[in-house]
Amino acid sequence: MIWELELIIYVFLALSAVVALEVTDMLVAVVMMTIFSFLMALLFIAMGAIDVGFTEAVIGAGVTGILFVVVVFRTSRKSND
Amino acid sequence: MDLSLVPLLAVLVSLVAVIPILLSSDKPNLRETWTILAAVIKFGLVLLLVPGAIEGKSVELHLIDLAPGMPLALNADPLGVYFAVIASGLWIFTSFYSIGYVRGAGEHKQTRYFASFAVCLSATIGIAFSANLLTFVLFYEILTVATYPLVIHNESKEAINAGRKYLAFTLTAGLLLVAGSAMVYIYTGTIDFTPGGVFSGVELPHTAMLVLFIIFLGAVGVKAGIMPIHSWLPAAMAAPTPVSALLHAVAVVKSGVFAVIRVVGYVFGTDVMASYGLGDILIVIAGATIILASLIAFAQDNLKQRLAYSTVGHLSYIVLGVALLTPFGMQGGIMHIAAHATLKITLFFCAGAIYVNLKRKNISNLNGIAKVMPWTMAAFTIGSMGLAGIPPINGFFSKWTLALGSLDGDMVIPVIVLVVSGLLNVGYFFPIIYRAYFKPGEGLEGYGEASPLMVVPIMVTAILSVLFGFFPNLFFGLYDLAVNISLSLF
Amino acid sequence: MIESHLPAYIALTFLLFSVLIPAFGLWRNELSQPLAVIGSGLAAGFSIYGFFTYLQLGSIRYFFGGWEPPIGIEFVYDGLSGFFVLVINTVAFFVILHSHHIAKKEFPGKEMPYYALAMLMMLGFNGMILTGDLFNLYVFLEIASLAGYAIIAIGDKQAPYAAFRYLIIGTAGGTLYLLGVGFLYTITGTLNIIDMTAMLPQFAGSTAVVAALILMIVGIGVKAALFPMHGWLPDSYTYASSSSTALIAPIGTKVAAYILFRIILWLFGVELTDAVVPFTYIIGVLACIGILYGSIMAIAQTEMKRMLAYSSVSQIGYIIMGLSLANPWGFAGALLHVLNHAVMKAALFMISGQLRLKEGHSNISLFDDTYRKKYPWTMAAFTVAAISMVGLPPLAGFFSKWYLALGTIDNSNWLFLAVILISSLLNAVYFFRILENVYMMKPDKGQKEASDAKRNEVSGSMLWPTSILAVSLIVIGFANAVIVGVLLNIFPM
Amino acid sequence: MNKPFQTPIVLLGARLLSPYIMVFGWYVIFHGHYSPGGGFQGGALLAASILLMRVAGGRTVAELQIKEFATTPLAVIGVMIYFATGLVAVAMGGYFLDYGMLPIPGMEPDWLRYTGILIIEVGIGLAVMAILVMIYDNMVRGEDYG
Amino acid sequence: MKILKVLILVLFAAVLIYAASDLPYRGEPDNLMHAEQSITNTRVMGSYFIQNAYRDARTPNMVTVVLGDYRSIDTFGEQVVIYTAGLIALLVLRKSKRRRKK
Amino acid sequence: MADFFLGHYAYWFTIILLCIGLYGILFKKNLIKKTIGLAILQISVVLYFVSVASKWDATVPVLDPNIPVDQVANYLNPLPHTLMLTAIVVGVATLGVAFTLLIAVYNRYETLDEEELIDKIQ
Repeated sequence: MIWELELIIYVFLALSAVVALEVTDMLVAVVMMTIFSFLMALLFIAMGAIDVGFTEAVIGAGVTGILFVVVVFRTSRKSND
Repeated sequence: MDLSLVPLLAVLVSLVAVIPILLSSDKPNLRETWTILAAVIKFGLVLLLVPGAIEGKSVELHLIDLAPGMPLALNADPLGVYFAVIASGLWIFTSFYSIGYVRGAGEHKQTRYFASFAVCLSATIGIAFSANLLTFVLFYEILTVATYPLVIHNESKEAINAGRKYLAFTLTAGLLLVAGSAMVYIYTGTIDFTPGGVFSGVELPHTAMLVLFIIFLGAVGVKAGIMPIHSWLPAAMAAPTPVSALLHAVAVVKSGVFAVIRVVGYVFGTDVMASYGLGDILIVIAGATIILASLIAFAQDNLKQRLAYSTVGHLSYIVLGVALLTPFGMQGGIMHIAAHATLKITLFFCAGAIYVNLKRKNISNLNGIAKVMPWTMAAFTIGSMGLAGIPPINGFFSKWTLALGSLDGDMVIPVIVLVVSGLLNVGYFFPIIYRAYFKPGEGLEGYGEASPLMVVPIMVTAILSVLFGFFPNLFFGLYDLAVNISLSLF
Repeated sequence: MIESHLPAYIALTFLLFSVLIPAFGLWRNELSQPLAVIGSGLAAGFSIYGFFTYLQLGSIRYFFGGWEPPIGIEFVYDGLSGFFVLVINTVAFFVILHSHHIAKKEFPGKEMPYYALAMLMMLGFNGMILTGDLFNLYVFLEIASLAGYAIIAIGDKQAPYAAFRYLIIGTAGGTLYLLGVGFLYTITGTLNIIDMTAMLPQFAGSTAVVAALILMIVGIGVKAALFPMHGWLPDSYTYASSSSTALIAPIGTKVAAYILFRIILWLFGVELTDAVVPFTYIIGVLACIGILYGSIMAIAQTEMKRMLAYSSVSQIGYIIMGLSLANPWGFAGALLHVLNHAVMKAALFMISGQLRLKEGHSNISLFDDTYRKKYPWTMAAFTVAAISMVGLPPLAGFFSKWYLALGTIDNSNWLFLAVILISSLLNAVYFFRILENVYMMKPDKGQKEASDAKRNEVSGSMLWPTSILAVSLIVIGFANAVIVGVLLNIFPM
Repeated sequence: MNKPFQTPIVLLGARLLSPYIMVFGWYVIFHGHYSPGGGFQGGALLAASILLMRVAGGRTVAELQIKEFATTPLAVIGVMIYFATGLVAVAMGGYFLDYGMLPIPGMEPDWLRYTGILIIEVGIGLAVMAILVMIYDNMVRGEDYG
Repeated sequence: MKILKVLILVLFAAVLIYAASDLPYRGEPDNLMHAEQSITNTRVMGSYFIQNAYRDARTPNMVTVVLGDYRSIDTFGEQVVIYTAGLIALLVLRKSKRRRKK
Repeated sequence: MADFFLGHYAYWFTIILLCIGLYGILFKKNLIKKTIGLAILQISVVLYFVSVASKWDATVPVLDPNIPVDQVANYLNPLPHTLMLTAIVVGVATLGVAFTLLIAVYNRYETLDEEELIDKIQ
């Protein structure tokens, strides 16, 4: 547990989350979500939860990312807000 | 002889009769046979209970628990037997009369009509024999629902609106009854009807008692037709006349006043009523209803409407008698149940006969009909005289006892109310008789008396009321019964 | 031997069939529904047997993996969970039995996944009820919710959007519940309900415990459609396929109500719940608002399914109100209402499904006199269920209101009593309106006269379940003293 | 996706990577006892290797690797493995999922548990792989509403 | 409406932050969730797992043991959740054999 | 004060992330955005559990023969980690279902914007 590292990741997490919600191009939002998941995995590993971090990296960043992209391609890429 | 199952059988017999009635919907004669059979059996069963009731004994039957500690129980006590005798006895006449009426008027959906009728009678007898508030609620609501198809029987716009009004009033009343019963249970731990009341050992604040009483008043007052909440009753006159006759002269409204007696005598108890000053409230309401209803009756041109307002007024006689909280008053009220039932059913039968025969509903059209329908109008005269309190018809004696009761309780105003309303009764019945006998009629050629199926019941009920006037104890000792009941409550 | 395994068997039967249905359904699609009937029937049998076993032997605790709690996870079959399991499985059995023709018409070719998901949803509900572990409850909650979203998404054109809204709000609720569990775990260090019940009184007054309570009530309240969180319910129930609605409506909100019971009366206990803020009273007031709101909105609807959906919002309020009274009468009334409402709503939604199947709509203003001729038994069942909903004796619906009324008076809670009475009247308004149409409305010109209408009753596989449910309403009404006698023994205080 | 990225380079890269990811997936499943990992992570990796081929190659290549209709039975088998393990324990007189009661001769309860965990991890892995592929397939093909 | 939403959100955050400040300090080994005995003298799960995982299942990775053995029904539920999601994709998106009516 | 901050800042950040997620759900009109908000909400709860599992100066919950297990403080609490593995998978399943429904909605209405959707439904 290194709290300085955690704090930095926290800030980036919040930033990526807000960006993912605010951009109008959904593909960017999806990429930001993948970054968010990846940062989260990093944070989990920093907290010593290696299993959770690994799972988050594989499932959250990997599989969900693919599914997200599929959805964006099957539907519309633009968002009004 | 073991009578313990008789109350249950008396309740069930007409309920069971519904099944053959529904099954034989294609064969009218067979269907009506079932109805009459059920009516006769029911009356016979009720009569079995009369000797015991005169001795003051009651037949109790505990069936199942409706709720923990709250059984579905029947108790044929004197008051219940008294009411059951009247209701089931008059059902026989009504059955015959109904057959004549629905066939004469060519009513539709006759099977539904007779089936609902049978259910109504079951519910009424159930109300008479209920041993506790929950059983009472059960039958009270069944009566509400079973009467609804009868009220809307014509399926006209007016009838449907009347049905809605009827449901709105009676369902609200039922809910208030539920709430009141629940409160009684929580406060006293019992919901059984006990002569003298269940509040004996319970100290309640005055307001709580007042609120509880008002809830009960609302609950039973709707069916008893006391004044601000009576308006469903004139509206429900849209129903066929036998329905008005039996249900709105005997079964439903009498269930209401019967409920008033139960509530005053068996739930609150006369002592509690007196000590909390609840009787006075009831006297005021009942007195006002008597006068106002009689006044409104003046303004009605429709015969059935006039009879309906007359009913509202006479129901309050009974309520007034109960509210006096004196033995004579109670006795008078109970006697007036029988008196009013026989008299008013006669009047309604007459109105129905006139309608079926002449298709006339309004009083202004009745000129000279005594010439074509002499028997009917004779019965009508007897009925109206009885209601006006002219001796020797039974209506006089109940009013006399009521007056005695109020003097017994050192109250003069109720006596004045009785006298004034007697005059008013004369005032609104006399013009009808006058028109029928003394004014020249128009367009009456070719009409005769109604069918015997209708005239015979009319005459029988009229004669019965006269006989009861002369010999109050002639049949079944109803007078002694009334005396015993009222004494048992004080 | 079988007795000690019953809690697991009840849930696992559904799981087994949710696996068997795809295995056989891929081969022959039409086998799906019979298999689902067998599965739910078996589970219902186990539940009935289990409840009688409970009455004789007392609660059963089942330790998964052989690890005793608090180390492992247990299933607790006590009176409350046994009762709920009995109710939901029996009702589900009838609904699944009933759904054969509706499934064939409304989503042809999709029976296999539909029934597999129905089984999974029931597994989730049973697991939620039986489990004795707060996190395990979350897992089962998600199983049930996910399957529920999908089952709702099958139906009208609007159904997927309704399901999506339900998904968003439902998952958010589930997540808040999980956060509440997290708070409790951080404070006490255990997840087992029985274990935690013993510890929590020592943390009375802690803000975090209160926050956990709020989070859990909000999270579960979403699922239970507690008043301000009911928004998902009307749309979902209206647009979903008739068989889906009949399956979810009687069961889904009840299970959530069960969890509220478990949390407030068992886990926290009334004293701790009300220690800082009078939560039970607040919940009760919300339930009251919900009751009135649901009833009034139901009156405004012309579509029968939508009307019934709003009526569900109102009826769930009764259950929550009984919970908030926290006395034996209110408790018994609420539980009896769970049973009654499950049976009534299942019957009513099944009837609306039958009408949709035969007539293609369930619009109340189009009902007329011919319906009585065409569907005499359906309409008889409807009449019984409707009168029971209104709460007239001796039908079952009256008695739950009776006990609730006793409970409110026992607490001197006049507001709640008034709400019960008023809402009964409102119920009468919207049910008697339908009855009036069915029994008296003359058909429009151009349509057949009532006397000409041919009898067109639905087939036995639909008629029997409906009729049995309707008859059971009468039976429950007369037998309720027995049921309530058992329920009063369950009350924890 | 109606227009997959069907360029030869991408396909080649995917075909190069896919087997290694798959092997790594199995490694993660079986090595979950000693290092981070287990059924879910391994299953997700297996799914990722298959999805990679599907994204890169479109439907024709996908059919060669795992056919669409095979995913449902695979998922059922995965769940069944877990379920059967639990039921065997019940049949041997234990509680559901009590691996200590598994009927494998010559093993102490602790090693039985070791084996039991391994078996269920394989089941989970299979199911997760099949289902993720299933979701992808259905999503890509879309719905025929209208 | 939007202002109401903002207000609810801010209020919710404030309540939660206030309540979270009442939680035990993070990372202290003597928190109840890390202790060996709970206040009612039952075993605490976390410490039991750390001490007995290897003895019970010969597996060094404690998370795997907890996941696969102690709380295996949780994991089973988790697998069922995924299975449910798969079936949902089938149900909602699969082509039906007969085309539905418009 | 510093101790208080160190002991609680992880919770506060969790709650901030949670509220960002809720913000996405409540205020965003686009349904995919709502889904993203949902994902953030779920992961923030996972973060909460993982952060309470940590102990100062403890090692990961994989047995190291050199570190004795009878000193519980030597290892991180494995239970929340396990729970969160489950929670993450549940979250993915939820997202999968959400995507499935999104595609179904788009097939019917050709839009994912909530206001347009409501317009088209009515």
